[in-house]
Amino acid sequence: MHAEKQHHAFEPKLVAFVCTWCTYAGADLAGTSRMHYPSNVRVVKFPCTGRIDPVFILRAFQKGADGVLVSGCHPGDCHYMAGNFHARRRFAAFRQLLDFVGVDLDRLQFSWVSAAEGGKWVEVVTELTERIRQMGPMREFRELDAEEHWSAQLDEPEIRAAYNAIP
Amino acid sequence: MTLTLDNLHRLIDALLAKKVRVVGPKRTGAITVYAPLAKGTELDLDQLPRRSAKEVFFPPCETILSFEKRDGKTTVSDPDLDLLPETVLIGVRPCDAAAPGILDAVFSWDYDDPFYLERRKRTTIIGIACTASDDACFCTAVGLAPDARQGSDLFLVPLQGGGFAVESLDAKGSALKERHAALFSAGSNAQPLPLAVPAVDPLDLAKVKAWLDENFEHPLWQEIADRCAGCGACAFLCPACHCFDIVDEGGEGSGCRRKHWDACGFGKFTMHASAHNPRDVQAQRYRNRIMHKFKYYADKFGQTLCTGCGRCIRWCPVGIDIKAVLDEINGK
Amino acid sequence: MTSNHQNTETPLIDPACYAAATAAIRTEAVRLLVAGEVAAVVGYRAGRRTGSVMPDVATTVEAAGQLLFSPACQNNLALFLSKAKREVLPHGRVAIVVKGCDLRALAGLIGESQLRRDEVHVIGVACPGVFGANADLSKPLSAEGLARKCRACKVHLPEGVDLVAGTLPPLPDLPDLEAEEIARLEAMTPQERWAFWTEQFSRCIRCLACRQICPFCFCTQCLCDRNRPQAVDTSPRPAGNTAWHMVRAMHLAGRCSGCAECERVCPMDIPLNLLNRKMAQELYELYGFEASMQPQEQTPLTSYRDNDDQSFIK
Amino acid sequence: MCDHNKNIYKPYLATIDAIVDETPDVRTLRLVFQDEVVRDSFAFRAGQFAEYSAFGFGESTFCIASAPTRNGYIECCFRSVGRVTEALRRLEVGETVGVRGPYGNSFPVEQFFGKNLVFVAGGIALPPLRTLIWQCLDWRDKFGDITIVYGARTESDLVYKRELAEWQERGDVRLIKTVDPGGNGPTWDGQVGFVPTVLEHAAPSAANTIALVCGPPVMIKFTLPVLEKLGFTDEQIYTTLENRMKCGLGKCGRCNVGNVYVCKDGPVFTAAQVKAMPQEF
Repeated sequence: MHAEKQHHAFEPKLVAFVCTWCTYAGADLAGTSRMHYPSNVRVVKFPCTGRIDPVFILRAFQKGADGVLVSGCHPGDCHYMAGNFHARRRFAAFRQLLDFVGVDLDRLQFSWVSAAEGGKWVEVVTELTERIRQMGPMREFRELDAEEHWSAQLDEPEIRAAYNAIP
Repeated sequence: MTLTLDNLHRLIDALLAKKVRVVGPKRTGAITVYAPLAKGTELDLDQLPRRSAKEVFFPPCETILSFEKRDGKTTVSDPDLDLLPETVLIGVRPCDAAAPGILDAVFSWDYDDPFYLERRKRTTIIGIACTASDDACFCTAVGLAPDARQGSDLFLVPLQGGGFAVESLDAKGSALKERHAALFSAGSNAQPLPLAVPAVDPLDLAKVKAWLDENFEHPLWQEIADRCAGCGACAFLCPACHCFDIVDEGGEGSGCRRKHWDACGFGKFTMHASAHNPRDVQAQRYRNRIMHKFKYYADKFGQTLCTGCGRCIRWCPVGIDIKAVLDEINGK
Repeated sequence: MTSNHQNTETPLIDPACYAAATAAIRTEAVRLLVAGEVAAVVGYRAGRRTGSVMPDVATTVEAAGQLLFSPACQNNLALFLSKAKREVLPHGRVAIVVKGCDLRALAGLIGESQLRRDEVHVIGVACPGVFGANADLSKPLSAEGLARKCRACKVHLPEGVDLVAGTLPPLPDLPDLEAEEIARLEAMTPQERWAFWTEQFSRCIRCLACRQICPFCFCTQCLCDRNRPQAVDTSPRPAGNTAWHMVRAMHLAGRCSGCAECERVCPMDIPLNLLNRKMAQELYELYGFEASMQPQEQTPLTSYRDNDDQSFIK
Repeated sequence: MCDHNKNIYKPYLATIDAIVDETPDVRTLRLVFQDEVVRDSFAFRAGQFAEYSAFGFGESTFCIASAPTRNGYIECCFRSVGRVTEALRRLEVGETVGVRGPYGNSFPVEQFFGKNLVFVAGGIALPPLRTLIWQCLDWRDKFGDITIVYGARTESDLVYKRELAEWQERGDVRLIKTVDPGGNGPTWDGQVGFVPTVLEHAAPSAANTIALVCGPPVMIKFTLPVLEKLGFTDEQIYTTLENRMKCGLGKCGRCNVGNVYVCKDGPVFTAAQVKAMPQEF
């Protein structure tokens, strides 16, 4: 983004699922206020955090995200009255499930960022980016995607060559 | 010729040393499944594997091509079938060993499915006579037997006091035996273990088919479907069910086209994009399952799509018993 | 597994208990049909094989006289009152045979407005326990064959039903294997848990028996059957399998009745109820919610409090 | 046994050469094979179908709608209703699609030589007949009278509007186009009424005539009795069936109607054959 941008060995890919009314506006404010934050984050906006299905988070990890941020309006500020209250419970439960299945919860961050909190957006994104950078790439889901059932596997060419070499 | 159990294990180890993939029944957790063996002693001949051996030839899911779009150009590449592993499938009971021979017809009529046929070509099947059955087994009712040789290249008959009598049934079997001749010894006087002949009522498959020819519409279908939950357990465990779906996975930029198991019991199996569904209710779908096995496949290829392994009976979540259904049809 | 706990000569539970429940079910079913109080009784009847049973929709006195209750009565018949199977029932009021765990599913369906309590005549069974997956149904019920869910069962005796069939015998005190397994997994590192679950899920063949047998999977269009967009890959590969089982656990969180049918019917022996039970535990700890034999107006994920925990949110 | 290196599931690549929007949701793609050898050698018969890929979304089954007598390209025509057809619709001229085929049987056009032909089509079901119509028009002198009865719900639902105009201009074809009552605009120059009714009024003679019928099930249901009344036997009537398919090769097991595989034994059937099938389509 800027001349003083540091080069890192690993640039994590982050996906942020945000609500359009608060966090998206907050991120927008950060931008129009010319605040700087890592460009690692791809923002996907929704009408409300209540619309953000846990399957989106799974999909993001499967498609190669190293970290996911979910962010919306502070409790009491939801434009649809209670969307974020429902989301709060849903994600509290989803975190437990992810943890039980063995996904490192440090890769998933939730936050409340209002339309006025451009600074907080910068802080949240920066902190998550740095944390994921330290953690390294999310290997688990990517390895899973490459995995085939044994019956569908082909020989490695070397194994094949070895087989052919045996009389 | 005979083979001791130890030497059977040694045979597996020798094949593995030659970079051959050896697939056989293997205990994983509480169940036994066909899986590649890492050493001879992993072979578990005590249980009928939960899934049939069809997956060796017809995997639950396989990549049939991959595509990539770059700079406005799309390229498609297909898997190198020369890299399909040479395989010895070992410890296969007659109900599983007979199935590939039945499926050859559908995978090679008119259009040859290279994925299936090339695996068939590269696989040697070592069958084993069945000495343990349960009351879901009904191989004898569909024309097979606990010592049926159909489909096996080499056949083992367990002997009293351990070890197996070995019989080679074709060139593939003889070649395997000759390559490892040192492990086999001359015939012994030991008697074979008693065969596990299922105690089931016989079926007249011609009579069953004749009834199916006439009774596309019959209250029986609804009666069974009242119970059917519409899952695919029966089809996926079946050695002879072979329906599949083709899907694109990955992204728009690059990804794979995959062929994977599908089941006629699923509601969406035949549903058109327009939402019209020729087999809209479970009774139509269950009827298709029975019809396909005992009529359509016979009409097309002169064979029955059932080997009597009993898996669909043992693992039906709602206790639907295909043998009981066939008995009922047979008795009509 | 504690296989030596019980030898086969003295059965784990007195078979007379099941016989008494059977007699009571038959009497009630016949009475209901004769009196015209119901159009059908959903219960269990014997299958062809020794000890096997299957669900039955009895509409005649003859059929009602053949209903039974035995340790092989594993099915949760509440499935027949969910949208998925309800079309097979005749019109009118129906009676249904339920164990305590099935009753919780029935209550859940009522809570989710899938049916009204006055549409069903509920025959509860005093259930000492049923077989688990992989059990040999032709043998007497042993500690080894007992379903894992039954070891931790708190609803042997159904409440709020129209009739309780049978009485409870003294029950064996057996260790709660499922809780032990959950504790074992919780004590692992995340990497170890990931390895455990991905190995389990890799066996999945996507037969969808878990979905089809679940009374709560009554969506007319399952998220996983939709392809615009394709939320979960349909092919039976580790990636799609993992997503599928996580999505399912999430969709059942706060709704699951704990009948463990998904685990029993899984032909690949994947311990699915561990996921459901773990979620139930967490939701109890977080929001004090438990599946109940009484219909509840709200589930924990369809309700909220202003002061719910948000310590995990920045 | 077979050529093992031939992946029967691998499509040819084709470039979208032209796009025509037939109706607001029905589109024609003209496709040119990228491989020159395929372009020259790809041959098909009227009535056959193909599997068309939108890579990343999957394959969909449609008939080949262009005439076998027109070389160098093929055309398909589809309504966007599902994942694949919507993806195909998003593609632009110059982009790549996959084509597998041709599959299935075809109209026995040689048996129609010297006979009169009556084409009866409804809505989106004109494409499977259009391939044959053009073939017959290209070989016009081999056939007797050609009558086309084509209807759709509304004027805008008619496909191949420019070709309808062309057929209307020609002196050697009798085109009767119709729209359902209420579907006609102020400038509509065709008939108003349902296809079976219009067909009955047109009353083509059954003598030495073949009827080719394609349309939605409800149209077929009411058209067959009309043809019967006009004196057509079931052997004189041809139709095409469609079912959900995945492989198109007689293997995947979903397109069967009873023991008939639409992908192999069809998609072209006589009314006699259709009547012998169980009611499962």
